Amino acid sequence: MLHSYPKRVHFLLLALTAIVATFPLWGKAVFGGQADFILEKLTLMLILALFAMSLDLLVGIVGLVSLGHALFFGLGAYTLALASPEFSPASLWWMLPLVMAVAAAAALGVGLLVIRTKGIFFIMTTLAFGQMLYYLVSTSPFTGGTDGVFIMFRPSLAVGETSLLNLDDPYVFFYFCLGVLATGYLFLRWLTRSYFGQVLDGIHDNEHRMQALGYATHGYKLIAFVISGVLAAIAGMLAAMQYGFANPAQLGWHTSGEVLMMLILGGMGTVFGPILGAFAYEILLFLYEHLTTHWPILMGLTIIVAVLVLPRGIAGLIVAPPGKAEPSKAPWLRRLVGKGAAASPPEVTKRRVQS
Amino acid sequence: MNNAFKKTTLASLASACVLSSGLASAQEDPVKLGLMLPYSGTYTALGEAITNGLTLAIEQNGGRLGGREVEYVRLDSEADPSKAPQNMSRLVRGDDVDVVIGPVHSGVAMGMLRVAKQTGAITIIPNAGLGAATNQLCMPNVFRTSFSMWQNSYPMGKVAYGRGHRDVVAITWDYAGGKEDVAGFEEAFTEMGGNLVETIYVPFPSTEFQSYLTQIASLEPDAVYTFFAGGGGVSFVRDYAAAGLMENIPLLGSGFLTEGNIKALDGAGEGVLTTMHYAETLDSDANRAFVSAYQAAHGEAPDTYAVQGYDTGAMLVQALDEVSGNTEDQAALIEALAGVELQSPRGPMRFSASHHPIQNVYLREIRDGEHQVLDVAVEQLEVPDDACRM
Amino acid sequence: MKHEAILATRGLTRRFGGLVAVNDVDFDVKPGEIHAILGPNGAGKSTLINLLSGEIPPSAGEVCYRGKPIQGKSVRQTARLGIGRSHQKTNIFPRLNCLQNCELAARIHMGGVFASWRSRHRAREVSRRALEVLETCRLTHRAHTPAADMSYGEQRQLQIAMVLATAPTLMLLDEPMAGMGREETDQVADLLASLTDRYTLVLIEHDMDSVFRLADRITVMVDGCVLESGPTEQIRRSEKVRDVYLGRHDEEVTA
Amino acid sequence: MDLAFFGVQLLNGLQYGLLLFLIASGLTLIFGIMGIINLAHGAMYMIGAYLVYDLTQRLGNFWLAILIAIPIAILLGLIIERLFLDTLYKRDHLYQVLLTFGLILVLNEAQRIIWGGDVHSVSVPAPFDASLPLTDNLQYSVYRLFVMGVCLALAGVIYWVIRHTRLGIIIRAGAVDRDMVEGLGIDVRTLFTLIFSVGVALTAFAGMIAAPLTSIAPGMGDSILITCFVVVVIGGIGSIKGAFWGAILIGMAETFGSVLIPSLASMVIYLIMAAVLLVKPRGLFA
Repeated sequence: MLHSYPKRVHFLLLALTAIVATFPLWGKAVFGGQADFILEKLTLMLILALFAMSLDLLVGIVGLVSLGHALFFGLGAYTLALASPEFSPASLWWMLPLVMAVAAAAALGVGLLVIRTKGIFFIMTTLAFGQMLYYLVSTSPFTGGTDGVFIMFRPSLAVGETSLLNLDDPYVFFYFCLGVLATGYLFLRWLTRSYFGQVLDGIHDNEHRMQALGYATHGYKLIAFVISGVLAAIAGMLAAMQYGFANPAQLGWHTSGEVLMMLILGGMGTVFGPILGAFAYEILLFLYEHLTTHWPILMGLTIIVAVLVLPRGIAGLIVAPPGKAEPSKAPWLRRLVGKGAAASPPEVTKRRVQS
Repeated sequence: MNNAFKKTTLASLASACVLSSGLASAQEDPVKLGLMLPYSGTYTALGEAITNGLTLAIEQNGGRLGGREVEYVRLDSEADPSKAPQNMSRLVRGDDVDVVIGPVHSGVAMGMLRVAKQTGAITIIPNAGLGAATNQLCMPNVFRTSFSMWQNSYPMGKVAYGRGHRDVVAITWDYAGGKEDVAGFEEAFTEMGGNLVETIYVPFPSTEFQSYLTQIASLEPDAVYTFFAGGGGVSFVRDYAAAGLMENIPLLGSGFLTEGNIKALDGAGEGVLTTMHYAETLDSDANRAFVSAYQAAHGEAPDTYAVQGYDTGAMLVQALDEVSGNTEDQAALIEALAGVELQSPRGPMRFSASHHPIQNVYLREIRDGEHQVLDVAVEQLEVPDDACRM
Repeated sequence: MKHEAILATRGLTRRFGGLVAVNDVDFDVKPGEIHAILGPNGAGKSTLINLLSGEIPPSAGEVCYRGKPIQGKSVRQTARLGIGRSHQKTNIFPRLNCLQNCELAARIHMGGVFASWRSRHRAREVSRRALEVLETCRLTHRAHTPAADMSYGEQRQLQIAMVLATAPTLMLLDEPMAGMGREETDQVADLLASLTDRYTLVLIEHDMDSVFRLADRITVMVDGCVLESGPTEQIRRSEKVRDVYLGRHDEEVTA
Repeated sequence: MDLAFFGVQLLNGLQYGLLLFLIASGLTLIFGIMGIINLAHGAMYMIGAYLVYDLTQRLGNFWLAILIAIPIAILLGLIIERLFLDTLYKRDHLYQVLLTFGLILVLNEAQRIIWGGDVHSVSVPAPFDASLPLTDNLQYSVYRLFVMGVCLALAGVIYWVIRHTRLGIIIRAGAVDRDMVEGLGIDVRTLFTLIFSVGVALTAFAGMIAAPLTSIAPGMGDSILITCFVVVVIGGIGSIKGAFWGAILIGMAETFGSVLIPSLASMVIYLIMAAVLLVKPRGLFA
C-alpha cells in the first residue's frame, strides 16, 4: 500500500535515529575535539531535514513542484529576527505561534494565487514569488538589507521564571531540534496516511478525476501548501536560532534549488527520504568542499547523475515504493549500464483529445 | 589522536613547566590560518588576489609566523551569507584555526561576526567594507585591513566640493554597501555646503542603466557620484560614456567603481575620478617592491585586494613576532595585532581603537588606462566609529 | 411526473473555433432508462457528454437536470448534484488500491474528508459503500491491489465502480467497454444491465451488440446533430440510421 | 516629465524589452513544444557572451566571432539535449528542474575554470561604434539601435516561420496539443533536438549581441533568468507572441517603474506578474 513500508525501513530509521540521538555519548570518543563542531553540523542537518520534509509534502505527496519554498524558510528566520527584542531573549511560547501564523498567512496569500496554476506555471510562479520577497527583504529599511540581521539572544523556553530548556546549550538545542523534527515527521506520516492524505494522493495521480468525483481540489492543495509553508517556516526559525543570523540569501531561489536537491537525493514522496537527503547533501557538500574549490561542478554532476540513475533517491534503494512505471534511463546510459532495451522515442504525455 | 587534543595536552604540560609555552608549541604545531574567502562564484578573483597577497607576505618571512610553520585551511565562502555562520563555525570549531581571515562580501561578514562574537575567534577582515564591523558590532577580536565604505567615499565629498561641484546626483545599487558608501559621500559633501540633488537606487544587481542615465541627463547636475563594483561598475562607466555624459557631467566614484576593471572598461573610463586607499601606480619604495615581488610570484600585476591580503600577512608577521609565535594567549595576540604599524604599499597604516586602519586616501584619475594618483585626498583618515564600545 | 425527463437539453451547441462539434442538440433522458448515444467518430458524442457533465461550457443552449438549468456549472458542481461520469480513457488513481479508489469516490458524497475525520461511524459507512460497489463490480478479490497492477478490463470495471460509489442519480459513461475483449465486454454489459433498476445511464458505446441489448432508447448523432432519437426498436429499424450510420461503420472500424 | 524625456525613456524601454524578448523566445519555444523547463537558460546567455568575448579576443573581429560562436551554441544545445534531456520528457517537471539546476552549477563553474572570475567587456564593433545626439546632453549608441533592429528582425523571422512554414504549423500544433505533433507524422525526437538547439542558440545569440552593451562577468545569467521567467509567465507559456508583448511590457515597466516609483523598482515586475496571474492564470496570450 502507498505510504506503508516494509519493516526493515522502520528498523533502519530507528537505528539511524538512535545513532544520531546518542551522538553526545559517543561523539567525544570518535571525533575528539571536533565533537562540538560535528554536533553543530548535525543540528543544522536536522533543521534542513525538517525544511526538506516540508517541501516533500508539496512535491512528493501532492505533486506540486515549488521552486520558491525558501520564501517560507526565510520568512520564519526573519519573523524571529524582527520580532525579537534587542536586549533580551524572546519567549518561544510567543515566537513559535507568531512564526506559524505569519507563515500561514503568507502561504495563504501566495497559495491563493499560485495554486490555480499547474506544472511549469506553478514552478515559475513560486519562483517569482520567492524572488519578490527576496527583493522586498533586501531593499527594505527594516530588515538590515542585503547584510542581514542579527538575533542577539536565542529565544527561551520558560514557564514563569523557571527555564524549561536551556536552548543556549548546544546539546539541549540539538535535542530540541531532533524533537521538532520527530514531531514534524510523525505529523506528516499521520497526515499522508489520513483521509486527507488519500485525497492528496488522488490529486497527485489524477487531479482531473478528483474534480469529476466532486472534490474541490484547489482547497485541498491550498491546505497542503499552507501546512508545508508553516513547517518550512519553523525550520527557518530554528536555523535563525542556531546561528542568530538571518540573511536574504536564505530566501533566494538557490536555497529553493538546494532543498529540491536534498529531496531528489533522499527520495521524494516518502516523508523519511528527505531527511536522509538533507544528511546526504550536507555530507557530500562537506566532502566536496574539502576536495576542491571547484566543488560546484562535483555537486552539479552528482545531481545530474542522481536524476538520471537514481530518480527515487536513497529511499528508493531502501524500499521500492509502488508508483508509476519506472522512469527509463537515457539510451546512452542504458547502454552504459547494460540494461538492454532499445532506445525508444520520447513519448509525450497523452492528453485527452476532444472528439 | 586529534590535533586539538594534542595541543591542549601540550599546552597544559607547557604551562606546568611555566617556561616558554610559546616555544613548546612552536616546535610542534604550525600556526593555522583559516581563509574564508570566495573561491567560486562572482567574487572568485578577489578571493584569489587576497590569498596571493597574504601568502606572499608570509613567504617573504620565510614562510613562517613567529617562528612557526603556517598551515592554511581554505574554505570557499562562495559569497553566500546564509552559509557564513556554519562555515565560520567549521573553521573555528572544526578545523580549530588560530586566526580567521575573511571575507570579501559584507553579508558574509555579518554571518561571520555573529560566530566571532560567540567564539571569540580572532578574525581579520581583508576586504568587506560594512561600517558596522568596526562600529556597532566592533569587538576586540575583530580587525580589518581594508577599508570601510565610509572611508573611501567621505574624501570624495570633500574633493567634489573642492573642485567646484555644487549640485550632485548620486547613483548606486539598492543594497547595504551602496547605501553606506553614498552616505559617506553625502556627509562630507553636504558638510561643506554642497547639495545632493537626488540619490538614485538601482535594483541590485541590475546592470541595465539606460533609464537612469536619461534621468541623470534631465537633472543636469554638476557631477555624478557613483558606487558600483565589478560588472556593474564596468557597465555603468561604459554606458555613461556611450550616452555622451562624460564630456558634460564629470563622473566621480569611490575606488571600487573602476578597481580591477580598467581593462574591461575598454578606454571608456578616461577621466573618471575615484578616491581609494591604494593605487597600483603609487610612487613609493614599499609599493614598487611589492608590485615587482607580486609580479614575480604570481605572474600578474597586483590590485587593491592583493594589497589588502598582503597587509593582512604583514600584520600577522609583525604581531606573531611580537608574541614569539604564541597563539594560545589570545589577549596578548590581540594586543600585538592592535599595536601593528605597517609601511604598507599603500603608505603608512596603523589601527584605530575600533581596529580599523588609519590610512591615506588617494584621489585617482584614470589616464592612459591607469589609476594616476593626483593627490592625497585625506591624509591618515581615521573612521570615527563612534558607536564602538569595547 | 414519472416520465418527465431527468436530463434535458435545448439547443445545446458547442463550437471550437470554426468547428461546430455539437450543433443545436435537443435530447431527453428519462429516469431509470439506459440511453445510448451512437454515432461515428467525430460525431460529437464525447463533446456532448462533456457538456452534460460540465467539463466544458456550452457555446449556446441549455442543459436541465431535474428541471433546473445546470449549464455553466463546473464538473465538480455537477458531480455534487449527482451526475457521475466515467471517461473514455481509463481514469483512475494508479498508485492507490481498488478499495481506496472507491473510498475516495464515496467519501466526497458522504460528507467529505472532514466528516470522516469527525465521525468513525461515517468513516465506516464510506468503507462499507466502497466494498459494496466493488462487490457489485466483482472486484472484491482485488480490493487491496494497486490499481496500476490490474488488467485493463479490471481497471475499466473499477472506473464504473468509482462512479457507482458516488451514488449518482445519473451516470454518464463514455465508452465503458472500449478496448475490451468479447468476454470482458459481456461482463460489463451484464453489470450495466444489473444497474438499471437503481440508476439512469447515458452511454456512449461502439459495440453495437451491447448497445442494442442494453439500451432502452438510442440517440444517433452525425456531424454534431441528432439524426434520430427514439426507442431501441425504432432505431434498429430506421432506414435513415442504417444509411448514414451503418454506411460509415466499416470505415470507422478500420480507423 | 517633459516630452523629450518621455520619448527617450520609451526608446530605452523598447530596446530593453526587445532584448528581453530575444532571450525569452528560446525559453518559451522550448517550453511550448517540448514541455521542458530549462533553468540553465540564463547560463546559455552567459556562455554566448563569454564565447563572443573569447573569440573576439582571438580573432580580433566581433562579427567573425559571432559567426563562429553560433554553431558552437547549437552544438552545445544538441549535446545537452541528447545526453541529458532525452530521458526526461516522460518524467515529472521536477527532474527537469533539478537536472538543469545541476547544469547551472556545472556551467557556471566551467565558465570560471575556462575564463576566470574577472570582469570582461567587448568593444562596440565597427561600423556601429558611434553615437547619435538625442537631447542637448544625451547621446544614444548606434549599436543599441542596431540591436533593436536585429531583435525586431528576428521577431519577424520567428513570426514568419510560425505563421507560414510547415515547422510553424508543427510548433503551433505542439503548443496546443503535443499529441497532434505525433499525429502529423513528425519524428518527435528529431524535432525536439532541433527545437532545443534553436532555443539555446537564440539565447546564446542574445548574449552575443548584448555583449558589447554589458559587462561580461560570472553569474550574469542568473539574474536574467528570473526576469525571463516573469516575461514568459506574463505572456503565456509557449506563446511567442506572448513572449514578445510580455517582454515589451516588462521592458517598459522596469524603465518607467525605476523613474516613477523608485522604491518599488526591484519588485515592479513581480507585482505585474501577480496582477496578471490574478486575472489570467495562464498568462495574457495563452
